Parts: sequence; structure tokens; C-alpha cells
Amino acid sequence: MDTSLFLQNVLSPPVLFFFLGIVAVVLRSDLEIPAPLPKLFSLYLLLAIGFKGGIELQSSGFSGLVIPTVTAAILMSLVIPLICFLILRLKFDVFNSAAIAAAYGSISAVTFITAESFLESQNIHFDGFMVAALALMESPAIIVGLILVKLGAPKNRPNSKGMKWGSILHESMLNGSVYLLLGSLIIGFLTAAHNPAGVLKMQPFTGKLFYGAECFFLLDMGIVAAQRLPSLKKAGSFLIFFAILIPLINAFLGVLVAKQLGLEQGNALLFSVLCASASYLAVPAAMRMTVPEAKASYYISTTLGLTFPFNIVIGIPIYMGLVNQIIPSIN
Amino acid sequence: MDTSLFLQNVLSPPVLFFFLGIVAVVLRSDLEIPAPLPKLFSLYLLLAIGFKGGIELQSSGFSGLVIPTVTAAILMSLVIPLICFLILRLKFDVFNSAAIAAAYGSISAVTFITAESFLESQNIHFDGFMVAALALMESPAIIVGLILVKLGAPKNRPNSKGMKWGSILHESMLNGSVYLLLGSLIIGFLTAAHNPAGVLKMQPFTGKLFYGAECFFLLDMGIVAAQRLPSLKKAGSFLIFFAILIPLINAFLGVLVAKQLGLEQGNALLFSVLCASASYLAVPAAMRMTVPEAKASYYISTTLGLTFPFNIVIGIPIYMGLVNQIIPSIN
Amino acid sequence: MDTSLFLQNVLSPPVLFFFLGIVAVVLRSDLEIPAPLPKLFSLYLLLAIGFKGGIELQSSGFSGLVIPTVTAAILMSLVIPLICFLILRLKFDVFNSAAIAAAYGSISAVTFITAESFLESQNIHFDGFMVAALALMESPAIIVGLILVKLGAPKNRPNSKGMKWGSILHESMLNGSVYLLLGSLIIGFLTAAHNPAGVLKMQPFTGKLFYGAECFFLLDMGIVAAQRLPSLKKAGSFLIFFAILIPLINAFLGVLVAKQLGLEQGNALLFSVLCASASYLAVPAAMRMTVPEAKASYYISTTLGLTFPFNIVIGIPIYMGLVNQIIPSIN
Amino acid sequence: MKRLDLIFSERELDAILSCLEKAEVPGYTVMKHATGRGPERIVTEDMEFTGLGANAHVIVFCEKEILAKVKEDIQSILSYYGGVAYVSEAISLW
Amino acid sequence: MKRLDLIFSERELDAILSCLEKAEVPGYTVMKHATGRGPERIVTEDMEFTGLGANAHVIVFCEKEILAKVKEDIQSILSYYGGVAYVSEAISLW
Amino acid sequence: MKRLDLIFSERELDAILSCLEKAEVPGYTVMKHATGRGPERIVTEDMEFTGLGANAHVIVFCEKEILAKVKEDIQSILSYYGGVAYVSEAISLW
Ligand SMILES: Nc1ncnc2c1ncn2[C@@H]1O[C@H](COP(=O)(O)O)[C@@H](O)[C@H]1O
Ligand SMILES: Nc1ncnc2c1ncn2[C@@H]1O[C@H](COP(=O)(O)O)[C@@H](O)[C@H]1O
Ligand SMILES: Nc1ncnc2c1ncn2[C@@H]1O[C@H](COP(=O)(O)O)[C@@H](O)[C@H]1O
Ligand code: NA
Ligand code: NA
Ligand code: NA
Repeated sequence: MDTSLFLQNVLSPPVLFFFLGIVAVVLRSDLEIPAPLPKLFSLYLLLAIGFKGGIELQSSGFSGLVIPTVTAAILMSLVIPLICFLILRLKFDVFNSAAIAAAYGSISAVTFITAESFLESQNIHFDGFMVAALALMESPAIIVGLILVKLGAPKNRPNSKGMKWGSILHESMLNGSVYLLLGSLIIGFLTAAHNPAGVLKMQPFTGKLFYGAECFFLLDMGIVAAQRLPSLKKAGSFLIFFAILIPLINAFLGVLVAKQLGLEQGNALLFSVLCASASYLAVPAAMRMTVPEAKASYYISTTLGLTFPFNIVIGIPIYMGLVNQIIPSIN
Repeated sequence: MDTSLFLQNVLSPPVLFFFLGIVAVVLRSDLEIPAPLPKLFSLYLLLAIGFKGGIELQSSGFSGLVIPTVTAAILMSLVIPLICFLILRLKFDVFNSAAIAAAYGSISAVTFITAESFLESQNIHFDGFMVAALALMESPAIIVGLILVKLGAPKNRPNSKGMKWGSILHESMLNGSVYLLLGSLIIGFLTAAHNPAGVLKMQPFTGKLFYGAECFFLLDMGIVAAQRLPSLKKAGSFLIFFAILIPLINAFLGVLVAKQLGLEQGNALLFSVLCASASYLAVPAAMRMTVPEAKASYYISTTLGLTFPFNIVIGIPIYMGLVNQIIPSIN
Repeated sequence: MDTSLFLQNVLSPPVLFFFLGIVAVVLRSDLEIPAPLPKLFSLYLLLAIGFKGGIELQSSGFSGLVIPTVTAAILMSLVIPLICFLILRLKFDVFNSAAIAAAYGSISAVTFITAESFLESQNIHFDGFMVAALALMESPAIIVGLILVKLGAPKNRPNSKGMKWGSILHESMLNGSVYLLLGSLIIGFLTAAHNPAGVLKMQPFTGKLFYGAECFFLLDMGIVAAQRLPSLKKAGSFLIFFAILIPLINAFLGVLVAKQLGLEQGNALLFSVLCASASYLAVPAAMRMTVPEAKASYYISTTLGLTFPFNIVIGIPIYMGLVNQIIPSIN
Repeated sequence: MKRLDLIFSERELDAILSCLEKAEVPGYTVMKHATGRGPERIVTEDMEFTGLGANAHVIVFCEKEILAKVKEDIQSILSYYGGVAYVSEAISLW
Repeated sequence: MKRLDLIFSERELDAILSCLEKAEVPGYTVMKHATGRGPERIVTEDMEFTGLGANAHVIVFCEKEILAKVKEDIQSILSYYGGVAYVSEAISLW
Repeated sequence: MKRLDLIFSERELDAILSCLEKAEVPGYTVMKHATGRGPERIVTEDMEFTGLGANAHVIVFCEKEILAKVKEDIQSILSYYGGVAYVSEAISLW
């Protein structure tokens, strides 16, 4: 890994505040960000990401690489859970394997925006339409996860409410975070198309404030991630390896696909970060509802306690290094 | 109604986010904005509206149309509840009639600011002193409502704490929202008069952020309004008709009065919106306290579940159409 | 006291909103800012103060008056509790005396930023490194308080968990507010040194928004302070005198020390405000934990109910008057 | 020892606490932001911001005699504004 | 009179309240944002924002007969998703 | 089955939960942000942001034997820092 990339990533306010949160837990400081404040920041970030993405999608249109990239992203979110499922089945039952696999097929919006901030600090260009890929990668992975359960689970799951297609689609598309992200994307698109003044007036809220709110939220994420460590230990070494190796593998696959697609460096990094990151918003909520047999502590502690910090701190610069090697810079 | 006015209103971020909230409930998404976040946005909007209004009131002074407009506004907030009360008595007892009437005499600050955003997007000028009218229309309607109860209710209301004038005034003037709005107005006024640097330093908070916070709040209002629909059905068709016809009538009265006052188009729209809108902040709180015999679900589901969405989405462009017909544009 | 200084202080938005909060309680308005919103603003202010302080500390470096000023500040936070303890022992037991003394040795960040706003409105220059003094004055006073208890308390404090040095240091350095302030200071420092673009991107959040958030928080502090009044009465006249005289004395000491240090007027005011102010964040939390024998209502009602309002409203202009008398202006 | 559970609108909290203080209860605990449904009304979280408020759940551990003292005052408030009051047995852990 | 205490994940709140409504309980009170630990799971506050939700604590004061009616429905939900249900005695204050 | 209600400052929550874990309770539920008054102290919502914290209300359903195990540890904490602990009868709904 390129040390200077690593340092540039680590010495940015979002990552530093993330550390501050981790260290608070390690040193047993009583710093806490009480509920529902994390929810406020989480809602805000989704709304702002979606809105900005919609604006940029409107200006880029659907020509060029947009459709291929988004299609490839959706395919990745279908394929990745299958790979993960096969690996996880070595150690876990169908329920846990499917739930964890779904989480890794889906994405983490905060990892994505940290990568965006990283690119900005490097002055590397990326496109707004990548947010569309982000928004469309959440649901397919959930669907794959639920199908895996449907196929793999014992025929008469006791008490199971007999998962129906309707409810699977409902859980995957109408989960609060997915819905807000997609909805804001559409609103941003419509506003940009019909109401340019509206775009300008939203800018201080969705644009200017974003970086600071991201820092605040990452402070909380640091606390939350560090608090997952004890249950991570309980989860065992197989999961710990999984939570670090799988993002690396997925990121690598992502960069290869990005190269095939002909994405430039910035978009390629974002694409690989989408592949590498794992969901801790939409997927856990959907799995808790539809696969209560799976242990929440497994899919939460791996995604939030390990994969998320790994990606934020070390992953992003590693993936950038990969991109640098595999995809030639335009300049 | 002018379709282009309607589209321009509907394709603005605040109204689009309002729809997003409604659709979330209709599709049973689990999107929610947990308490006390709505309160945060509500407090923020009142503070910002008041502060900005105070600044503009200071710059306009009390000459010209200010005093007549504010006086007329207060009169409207006394007269409207009387009209509503007479209509409502056809179907409801004194308590419910008075409580609903008071709500329609009072105002909705968010409807007002949506109308302001609409005017801005149309580049139609309006004056800051209209906020003073807004602030002063909340209390009189409450007082009228309570007087109607005092006069109309059976002599020995069981358990009633014998409503005293002191407590009526207290409820009407010192309700949290009324108080914050009026207080911020005064602070804005004083700051503008004595501390222009302070005005500038508040601007990013009360000015720039406003539009985005409005969107966020309207997202929540959409959820809240849609959740009122079931109890609206229970309330019966009389109330449903009432909740749509009365704003139209009141807006029409408002435009007529505005014409008499000689208000220009922008102020006339705001005046009619004040008349048309109904309170869901100050009045319900005051009525719950002083007229517990009235069913909260009646005055809440009509104002929040029907009149509010109606005004936000269809009402404002209709009233603008009315204004266009009745009041000649200056340009 | 110079009346014009007083008026200029009082007619600023933060102080006016503080009054608005006090008056709300006095008039029994039901205005309230529900938990955890005050915590949100409190966390935000600490983060922003720290971050901005870190940036300025990086640009000023550690040369010149920085080290002497910070050292003097720490010394003051060691000496002031000793003086207070001696006075308080006239009336109170060791536990209460130590807890109150610690509060007065420590500082109030909001008083500090109100003084900064005051200086800005007066166009008087001050240095960012004063935030370092602020950050470093919280812990020593806590340590002194706990040592006083350790020395002064009856040998076998029943049930006492036998205060150990480790836990004393832990309480004093890792209290949530101290930790967040110091951490943000370091992050600001590192960002300014290595990532100037990051500083710019944080600016809308930590800079522009600050004044408005300060106003919002002071509105709440007004409510909170006024709600302390009843328990203040119970606390008795000795404490009431103490809570007003001690800040005056400490501010006077502060100005003298500032003169010795050769601080210019702005920094001298901030220095004396640090000495005069008393903690209601870090110290109460630490004392509640380690000296539960002390009555929380004593140290809370004096610091929050009296000293804080006194400093905000009257103290700052008085201390400025003092500074004007004792320290010659450069211009 | 008795345990008294009171559930009613937050808006009446001050009045109810005064009743309790008047009867000199040894202490009480208040949990706000409760929602619920009674025979007539339904109280939901999304209405809190309007100022209608949610419910408060007040728990009092006290001697039987004190219950007798608070009974009437509380009944007059709850029967007018709504709310419930139930008593059960409890003993101190030590 | 009986007092029923139900504690379970907020995510099942609607389902549980439907059971209560179906059995025509006279009312219920909901307290959200509870956390806790059961035999298998641990529910913490810091996970609330993820959409996993915290626990809800539902209290129902009702007659014995109604308990019999809700019993089965509630058991089928709680035994699948987790949660506890306990009954104690209570009498109205008046 | 017994029901144990503990009410005390949030600041002691970790210590109390350790006691419960040590005694191997089958589970517990925590409700934070409670306020209240005891014989000496008054705990209000507006002080939460200072770090003083509000109260926590902990409910434990467990067998009688477990109560005996937690009793002493909890008493030593609550008698020093304040708080109450009451026990009542409860039976599982099924
Ligand atoms: N049977 C009951 N069991 C539990 N809580 C109740 C019951 N009845 C009423 N409540 C609570 O008391 C509040 C006020 O009831 P009401 O008397 O209908 O206004 C409701 O919102 C519920 O939270
Ligand atoms: N013995 C118990 N006492 C009190 N609360 C419990 C107990 N067991 C479980 N709970 C609560 O019920 C929730 C769900 O439990 P579980 O059945 O383990 O999913 C837990 O998170 C606790 O809040
Ligand atoms: N008699 C009581 N009934 C209900 N709650 C109580 C009672 N006494 C104390 N509490 C609660 O326990 C907390 C701590 O009490 P204290 O022992 O006074 O510090 C109080 O803030 C109340 O919330
Ligand atoms: Na992924
Ligand atoms: Na009106
Ligand atoms: Na001090």
C-alpha cells in the first residue's frame, strides 16, 4: 500500500473523527451521542447524498457509461452475496450465511462518501451518477439473501410467516434508508430538471453542511464500531478473517469490472468501494424482520465492527492503490 | 386553476419531499423521523421565521401598510372562527365546534413559508412584515375558541377547572410556539436596530439553512399527514368537506380583504394563505389543555390530515390564481 | 460598569435568546427544548470550538505567549478551587465544599464563546490559542476537587469505592466533554497542518453555523438556568453571595495575571472570563460519580442558576471594563 | 408497600406531581414519551411535536396510607383529562 | 384486574398491537427505546439508527378473560422473534 | 417468578448490569431517560445534557433464588449512590 495515500486518507477530518470515536470507547470515556441523534445524521446524509446524486444524474443524463455502470453495479450486488454465501456455508447455517452474504452484497453509504471525500482531497474526478449505482445496490442483495433462505431453509420453518414475494420486495425496496435515498435521488433529478433555483437554495443544506455532518456521524460510527468489538470476539476467528478478506476480494473484483467498463480512476475507486463495503442500515433491518433465525450480532459485528472501519481507514487507500495499478490515469 | 402554477408549486423540493413522506406511509415503508427530531425542525423554523421577520419589520418600520395589514389579519383571525363555529355547530357539540373553529382561525407557519418559497420561485415580491401578521394571528383565534366554549358550554361543566381569563390569555399568548415566534421576532427586530453585525452572523443559520430544513420538516409532515388518514375516515364526510371547502372560502375572503387593503400580489397571496391555513401547533395544545371535552382526533386530522396537504399542494397555486384575477400585477 | 458595554453585550442575539429562555420560565410558557436536543447543541459547540481552536493553534504555533498563557491558565484552575474551598468550608462539609470549589476552578465553554462573540462585536482582536487554555482548565480543577475530598474526608467513608488515582485521572481527563473538546482541538490542529482543503470544507459547519447554534443553545440555557432558581433559594443566601462574588474576584485575579503575562485586551478578557466562569458540564458529571455525598443541587444551582447568567449578562461587560482600566489598549 | 402506576398525558404532569407532593409520597419516577390507547383517545409519537405531547408513566412506591391521600385528587384530574391509575403489591428488595 | 407486561423488539410492535386490538383490550401503553438482554440476544441503544430498532415495553391493564384471548397470538410472535410476557395482579386506584 | 424494579441514576447503569450478569439473571430490560424524585435528590430532564444523566429503570423477571444473589451487591451500590429496588410477583403469560 502506498503510505502517502494512507496518510492522506487518515489525516482527513472524517477519518480523524472516526478514530476519536474508537479511542473514546477504548479509553472508556463516557462520550456518547444519544439516540436519536445518530438517526438524524443518518437521515440527513441519505437525503443529501440522494439529492446531490439526482442533480448530477440529471446533468449527466443516461448516456455514455451511466447505464452500463449501474447495470454492472446491480449485477455485482447479485453475484457478491452468492460468493459470500458459499464461503460462509463452510461454517454457518443457511440463515446466518444468507444474512451475512446479503450484507456484503449491499453497500455502506458512509464508506462511499468517505471515498468521495478522499477523491476530492486528491483532486481526482468522479461522476455523480455513481450515486445511482449506490442507490440501486441495496435492494438486489437483500432479495438474493431472502431467496437463499427460501431455497436453503428447512421446508417447514417453524412459525415462519411463509415469506412471500410481495413481502420480500417490500422489505428490499421500501426499507426506510433505501426509500429515502432513492426518493431524494428522484427529487434531486426533478428539481434540477424543472427548478434550478430550488437546486441553488438547497445547496447550503445538502452541499455546504455535508462534510461537517459526515464528521459528526463518523465520530458516532467510531463509537458504535468500537462497541461491537466484544461481540466480534465471540463471533470467532472465521468471521474476523471473512470480514477483512472479503472486502479485499470484492474490491479487486470491482476494479476489474471497472476496467472492463472503461471507468476512469475516480469512478473505478467508487465502484470498487461499493463492492467492498457492507450494509449496516438496510440489510440488518430487513434480515431482522424476515430471517430472525440469523444472529443479528453476527452480521452487525462483522459489517460495523470490522469491515466498516477497515474500509474507512485502510481499505480506501489500498483500493486506490489497486486502481492506480490497473487503470491508467487519463492525465 | 392555472396548471403551470400548479406544476411550479409541485416541482419544488419542499412539496416533493412532502409527497415523499406521504408515499412512504401509503406504501408502508418503515421510514420514520423519530421524536424529538420533528420538534427540533419545528423549533428551528419558528425561530428562523421570527428572527427574519423581525429584521424585515425593523427595516420596513411601522408605516405604510404594516399597521392596517396586521390589524386586518388579527380581525380575520377573530372572524373566521366565528363563521366556522356556526357551520360546525350543524353537526358537532359546542366543544368540538369551538376547538375546530379556533384551529381554522389560527395559522400554519409551514404553509406560510411554503407560500413564501413559491413566491420566491415565481420572483414575486413580498414583504417581511407579513411575518408579524403570522405571529399575531395565532393567539386571537385561541381566545375566540375559548370564549365560545365559555358561552356555549353547559353551565356546570363537570370537573371543569372554571376557565379563568388569566388562564385563557396564558394559553393563547404563552403557548411554546407562539412565544418562540413572537420572541424571535422581537429579537430579530432589536438585533437589526442595534447590532447589524449580529444580523450578518445569524444569516447562515436562519437564512441559508432554512430551505433545506423546511424540506426535511415537510418530509416529516408528509408522513404525519398521511398517518392521519384513517382517523379522518372515522371523522366522517362532513368534516372532510369542511376541511377542503373552508380553506377555499377563507382564502377567497382573504384575497378580498387584501384587495381592500391595497396589498400587492405577493403580500395578498400570503394574506390569503394565512386565512386559509389552520393551526396544528398552538391551537391543539391549547385546546387539549382547556377543552379536553373536544376530540383531539377531530381537530388534528382535519387540520393536519387534510387542510394542510390541500393548502401545500393545491391550495397555494389556486389562491395565486385568485390573486392574479382579483389583484392587478404592478408590473 | 460602562453602560454602553453592557448594552452592547445585552443587545446581541445570543444574550437576547438567553433572556427569551429565562422569561419563558418566569411567565410559565410551555416552551421546552426536549432532550437530547440540548446535548446535540452542546456536542456541536464543543466539537466546533475545539476544531477551530486547533486550527488557530496550528497557525499561531507554540511560540510567544502561548505556553506562558496556557501554563498560567492551568495554574489558575489549580489555585482557584483552593481559595473557593477555604471560603466554602465556613459553611459546608468537605464533600460539598470540594465539589463546588472544583466547579469554580473549571470553566464554562459557553460563557467563553459568548465573550468571544462580544469581542467580535467590539472589533477587539483575540487569539485562537485561548481555546487551548479553555480545554486545559477543565481537568486540573476536577483533580484538585478530588484530592481535597481524599485529604479532607473522614478516613472510612462508608461504601466509598476507595478513590484511586487511576479513576481520578480517568474522571478528569476522559469525561465526555473534556475528551471531545481536546480531541477536536487535536483534529483541528492535524487538519490544518496536513490538509488545508479539509479545513475549508469544515468551515460551513464549524464556522458559519456556529453563531446560530450558539443562540439556540443559549435559549435552552436560559430555560435551564431559570428552572434552577427554586433550588437556589433552598441553597441559602451564603451560596447566593458566593455565586456572584467569587466570579468577580476570580475575574479580577484573572485580569491581574493577564497583565503580568502581557496579554492584549481581547485575550485578557477571555482569560478573566475563564477564571470567572464555572463548569456545569465536566465537573458535575465527575463529582456525581466520585463524590456522591455532595449535593448536586448545590453545585448545579450555583453554577448554572446564578454564576452562568451573571457572567453572560453582566459579568462580561464588567470584566471588559476592568480590562480597559488595567490593560492599556494597543491602538 | 404498594406500587402505583399512573398513565396520562404529559400535559397534566405538573398537576399530578403536585398531588403526589401534597400527599408526601417518599418519591416517584416519571417516564415520558409513552404512547398508547385508552377507551376514547389514541396517543401517538408523531403528534408530540405539535405540543399535544405524549403520555407520561409515573411510578410511585409508597405505603397504603398515602394512596388514600392521593386518590381523590388524582381521580378528579384523570377522570376529566383521561388516564389510568392502578395499584399492585411490592416489597423492598431489602 | 391483571397487568400484562410485554417486552419485545419495536419491529414487531404493529403485529403485537393488532393482537391486542383483536382481543379488544380496553387500552394499552407503549414505551419505546427500551434496551436489554434476553437469553440469546442483546439489544443496545447504539443500534437504533441502523433500523434494527430497540425494544418496546407494552403494558396492558385488563380483565383475566382478555389475557386468555391474546395469549396464543402473542406467544406465536414472541416465540419466533423473541420477547417476554409476564402477568401480575393490579387493581384500579378507585 | 419475581419481578424486580430498579430505579437509579444512569451513571451507575454499567455497575448494576454487571451485578445482574454476575447473578446470571435470564435477562433484563433497561429504560433510560426516566426522571423523578427520591428522599434527597431530584432528577430532571433538563440536566441530562450536563452529563449528570437521568435515571434508568431496570426490570428483571427472574426466579426468587436469583434475587437473593443480586441483593447485596445492588444494595451496596444503591445505598451509596441512591436509588430504589422493589420486588413483586409475576407469572409468565404461558
Ligand atoms: N387498559 C389500559 N392499559 C394500559 N394503559 C392504558 C389503558 N387504558 C389507558 N391507558 C393509557 O392511558 C392513556 C390515557 O388513556 P385515556 O383515559 O383513554 O385518555 C392512554 O393513552 C394509554 O397510554
Ligand atoms: N428475564 C427478563 N427480564 C426482563 N426483561 C427481559 C427478560 N428476558 C428478556 N427480556 C427483554 O426482552 C427482550 C427480548 O428478549 P429475547 O427473547 O432474548 O429476544 C430483551 O432484549 C429484554 O429487553
Ligand atoms: N418511592 C419512590 N417511588 C418511585 N420512585 C422512586 C421512589 N424513591 C426514589 N425513586 C426513584 O429513584 C431515584 C433515585 O432516588 P434517590 O434514592 O433519592 O437518589 C429517584 O430519582 C426516583 O426516580
Ligand atoms: Na458490497
Ligand atoms: Na386561518
Ligand atoms: Na473558573
